[in-house]
Amino acid sequence: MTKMIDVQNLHKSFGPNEVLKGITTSVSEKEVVCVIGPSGSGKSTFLRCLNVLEDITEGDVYIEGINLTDSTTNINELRTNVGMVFQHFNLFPHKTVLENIMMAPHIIRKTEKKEAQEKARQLLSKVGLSDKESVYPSSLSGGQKQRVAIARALAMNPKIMLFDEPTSALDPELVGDVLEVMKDLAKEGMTMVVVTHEMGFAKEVGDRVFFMDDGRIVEEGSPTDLFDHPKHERTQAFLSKVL
Amino acid sequence: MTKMIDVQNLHKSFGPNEVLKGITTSVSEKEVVCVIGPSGSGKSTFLRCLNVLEDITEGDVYIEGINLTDSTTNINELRTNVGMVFQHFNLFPHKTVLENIMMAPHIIRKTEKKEAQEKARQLLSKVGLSDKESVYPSSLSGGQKQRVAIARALAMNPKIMLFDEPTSALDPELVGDVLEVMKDLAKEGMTMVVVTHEMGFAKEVGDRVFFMDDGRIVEEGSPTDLFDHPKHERTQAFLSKVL
Amino acid sequence: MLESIQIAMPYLLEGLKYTLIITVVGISLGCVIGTIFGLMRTSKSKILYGIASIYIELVRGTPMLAQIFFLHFGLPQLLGINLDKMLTANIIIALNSGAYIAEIVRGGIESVDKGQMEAGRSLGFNSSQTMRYIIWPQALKLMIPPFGNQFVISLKDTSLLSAIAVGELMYQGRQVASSNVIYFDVYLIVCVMYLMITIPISLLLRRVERRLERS
Amino acid sequence: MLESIQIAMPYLLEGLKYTLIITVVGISLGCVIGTIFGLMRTSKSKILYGIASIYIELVRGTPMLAQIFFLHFGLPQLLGINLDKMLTANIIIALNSGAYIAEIVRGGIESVDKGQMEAGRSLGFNSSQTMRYIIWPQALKLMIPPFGNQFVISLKDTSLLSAIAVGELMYQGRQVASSNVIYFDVYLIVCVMYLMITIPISLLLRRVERRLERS
Amino acid sequence: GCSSTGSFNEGDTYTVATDNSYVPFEFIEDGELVGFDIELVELIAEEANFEVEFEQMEFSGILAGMETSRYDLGIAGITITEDRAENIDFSQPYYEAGLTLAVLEGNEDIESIDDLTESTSVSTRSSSTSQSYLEDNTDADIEAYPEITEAYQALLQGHVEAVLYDVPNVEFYSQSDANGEIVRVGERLTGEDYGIAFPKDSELRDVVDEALTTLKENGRFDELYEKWFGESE
Ligand SMILES: Nc1ncnc2c1ncn2[C@@H]1O[C@H](COP(=O)(O)OP(=O)(O)OP(=O)(O)O)[C@@H](O)[C@H]1O
Ligand SMILES: Nc1ncnc2c1ncn2[C@@H]1O[C@H](COP(=O)(O)OP(=O)(O)OP(=O)(O)O)[C@@H](O)[C@H]1O
Ligand SMILES: NC(=O)CC[C@H](N)C(=O)O
Ligand SMILES: [Mg+2]
Ligand SMILES: [Mg+2]
Repeated sequence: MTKMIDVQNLHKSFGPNEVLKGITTSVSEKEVVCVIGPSGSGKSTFLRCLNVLEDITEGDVYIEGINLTDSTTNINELRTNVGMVFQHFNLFPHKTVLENIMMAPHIIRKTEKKEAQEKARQLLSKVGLSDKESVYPSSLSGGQKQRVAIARALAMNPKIMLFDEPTSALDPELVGDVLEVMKDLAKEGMTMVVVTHEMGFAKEVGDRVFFMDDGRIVEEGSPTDLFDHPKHERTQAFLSKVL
Repeated sequence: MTKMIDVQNLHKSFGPNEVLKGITTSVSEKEVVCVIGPSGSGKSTFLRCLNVLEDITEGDVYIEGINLTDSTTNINELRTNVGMVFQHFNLFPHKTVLENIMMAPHIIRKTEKKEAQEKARQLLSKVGLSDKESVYPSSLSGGQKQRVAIARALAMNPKIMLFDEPTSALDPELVGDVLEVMKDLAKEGMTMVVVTHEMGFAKEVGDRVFFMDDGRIVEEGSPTDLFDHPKHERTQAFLSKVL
Repeated sequence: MLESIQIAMPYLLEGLKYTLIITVVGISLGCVIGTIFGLMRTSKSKILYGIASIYIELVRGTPMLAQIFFLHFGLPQLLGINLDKMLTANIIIALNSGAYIAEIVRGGIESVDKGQMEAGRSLGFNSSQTMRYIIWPQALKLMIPPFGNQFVISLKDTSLLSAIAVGELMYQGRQVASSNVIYFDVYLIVCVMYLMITIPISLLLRRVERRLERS
Repeated sequence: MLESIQIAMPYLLEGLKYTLIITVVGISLGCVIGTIFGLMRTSKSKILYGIASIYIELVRGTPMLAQIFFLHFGLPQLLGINLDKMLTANIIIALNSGAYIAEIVRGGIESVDKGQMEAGRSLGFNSSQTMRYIIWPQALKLMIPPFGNQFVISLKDTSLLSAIAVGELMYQGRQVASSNVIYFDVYLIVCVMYLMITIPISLLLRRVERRLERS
Repeated sequence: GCSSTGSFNEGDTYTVATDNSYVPFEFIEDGELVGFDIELVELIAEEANFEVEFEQMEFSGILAGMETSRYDLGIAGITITEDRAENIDFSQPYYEAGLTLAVLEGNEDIESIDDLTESTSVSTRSSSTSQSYLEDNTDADIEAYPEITEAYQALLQGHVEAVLYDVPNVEFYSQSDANGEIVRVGERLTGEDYGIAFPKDSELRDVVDEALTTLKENGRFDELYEKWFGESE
């Protein structure tokens, strides 16, 4: 198995506040990793470092062997290989659904408009929203927004997808559709890192689960191991509250 | 059993948009009713009508036999008998935790400052936050805020407590503490109406569950009946997505 | 330049005194007016809302200089009454700052989270108690930065009163500059004197704003 | 009153023409200045931020009337160059509206949700592409109401140019009023003429604002 | 074009800074700028073979315009004074005026300049010789307005108790616009010689001065004077 993501002794501080305190781990091709842990433990920060949305304070992160902290690395280029989906969707409100999806390929990759549109339509049908292509994001439900956001990230053909609590801003009955799309992606062999509170999803789809606390990966393992036989007492305490 | 709440053919419209389409039901003393249903079905609006936070368009609501829609009813007086807890806590940010709790008794009931303080301290210890009495809400976690909000509502010795998704803005590991406080309240015999997505809580604590859809109570019954043998197809569809 | 300062300073300081007096008196009255009309603008009563809106639109829709001439020359011509110059000065600043403060008050009240009103009402506070104990203290805090801004604006606005010979800083500056033929120096000094009041206020405001944002 | 209208109208209409020209030209330049300095105010570079801040503070901290006299009488005394009156007029409005528009631009950009920048960057847009295609179009929309407001303010501000005899509406009003001794009527008409432009704008703005709020 | 260097070329156009609310020297009638000064400058320009273009402004702006070489010449009943002569050049005198006090018809408290005390408020025009006179010779509370008509208005509306200004202007104004509501009191104070103003070291001054001498000699000046003021003394 190739290492898609390789993290070596990653530290991240906001001013005097050290939020990631040395993370070393890796994610293989086609692997689905779920990250769980209490609020403020650094899950989002960890994910954002993988995409250089946060500057890395110390340590190295390699994506497909390329070192992010290397000053010669073209970060914009690299980001096109890593799709990201946010808790609050962050769709572009001034663009239609179709435009949201085709914008990046068209402007960054200079893909022809027609071609970008066609690709965008394929992705929309994949997330089950073909009928919404010309509406604006404001008229979509939360679950629909998130599925468009996933389609938008996929439009650049990323090799890795990062998800930061993609369903936690959704009404419960809308969660299912989004998880469904994510499961399909996983089945197709996408390498995924998913911060989530959906233990069901983690059990069903996750190859590995990281439990983070206080800026460290305290424990990692297969979902069954970690959920049913947590070794670390902090993991146990957390799971007892959440499950 | 006395009827604490009696709702007769309640209609509520926002302009041309009818949100509650005729609700008739009642809640007995010491009963705990959980309200579930899809987003936009009118759960919050229903709850808010019980406290006249929304003007009632048509129909009657009786609290302890007093008709809310009667123009001679003193709504402010009545509201002191009905506590309300909101999704987003709505603590008063310019007051300390203790002041938040003692404010209503002191100003509305003209309770002596000392007495109000003492009562507030008791309530704080009941929700497990005695050590936080002199901090401001901004330095509390979500779960702590919500427990203060519950204590604040209890300070007026209400006979009924209304909860509108009290845990849905909380991080998963903070939900437990709040539910714990609510369970205690239920055990003490408080009459409660709780809009919630926490099916576990509804099963454990609820005497009855209402399933609302499109401005109506489509189905009601004991938690076991409603969750395990939903009769109505809309209930079935909803539960299949959520459970 | 030193010589200019020597010549001009006594006059300019005298002017500055009037500038400050008119600003402070005017804006104090403006606060009273602004609070009343601002509350009217948040009122459900169409009449109160309408009256407040007309006042605000009229004042904000016309140049202050036109208002000054209208009040100083126009009204006396029609009514035969005439106002003391300092009174005119204070009325002008009060009416203008009042209209802007009214919008600040409305903005402040409307910026307080709706949930606060609901929380108050649901505890049994009546609407004026909710306003007094819950909404107003929070709104007041939000109003500090725009209010400070309004103070700076009103301070600068007093300069227009030089057109009707109110002896504030700008008037004194114009007189000294032209009677001693030292335009560059005097107008520079005048600007610096205004800046010496306005800059500290705006720096202070920036700090207050940042503190408010954090909380 | 009818007679006054007959006497005054030709002058006032001539004045109005200048008022509108100066406002439009001044504020157009102000948009350019404001966009540049507003972007500088959101810049991470301390130098750019500093320069923009100094400009904004100086302009906003001094009364426009003082700036007008400084530019019209002060600078020529020192430098020996004389600016054309209309040029001075346009510079004054441009500099002042520019400083306020800079703050509008900064405010607009900062009001766009941070998540938009992150979403753009995470898709692979570089920072200027993100600004151009994602942040700016959204900021522009948020800037419409304060910009309309600034238009009204600049329009009113042109009245101060009457002090250096720029033939705009206020100047014409002062001349007609005093040469025909009809102060009440003329200043009333002048105010009404300003209102006829400012009120429709502010009504329009209210509608735009409400539309923006809903979306 | 206007030559900022102060040099003179025949046929060129020169900008004349002037006032427009100072009867009968320069004021607006039926939308036109008219008055003794205006016609005088036109006569001079014709005589000396140059063109003129008028710019109207506050009186203090005219002085400042001369001091800063903003305009080529200024005419607005400008009194020649030693102070002004330090920064401005003047032509030979062309009119002899003087200052007078004016009050509202029926005011019996103020009959001469000596009746002005600390508690009397007097209006006049900014930067005028009247303002300096009041500052130097009285304790009165002075309100200096940019326009002299505004100073009169302040008197008419009771903001002030008296106005001090140039005799011809007070007389014309009280008869015309003020309908006799304003009356002169006391004697003429100080002599005031009006001259045409130029920036320091302007070549135009000698040209204008020469033309003025010619006009005075050939009678055209007197003709104009009589048209506006009746028999010359
Ligand atoms: N931009 C920032 N500046 C300063 N501190 C920050 C910033 N972003 C995050 N932090 C801090 O870093 C810590 C970790 O935050 P992070 O958002 O990574 O946690 P998380 O595990 O994602 O929590 P949650 O479950 O609430 O999303 C927190 O203490 C937070 O306050
Ligand atoms: N103040 C209001 N003005 C207009 N429409 C409103 C207002 N409040 C609620 N509505 C509408 O009433 C309907 C019911 O809203 P309500 O908030 O009661 O639903 P809900 O069941 O609580 O949903 P959720 O689970 O999302 O909280 C929705 O369509 C909503 O848009
Ligand atoms: N135009 C005028 O007002 C003339 C004023 C007066 N003669 C002076 O020179 O000061
Ligand atoms: Mg997070
Ligand atoms: Mg709700």
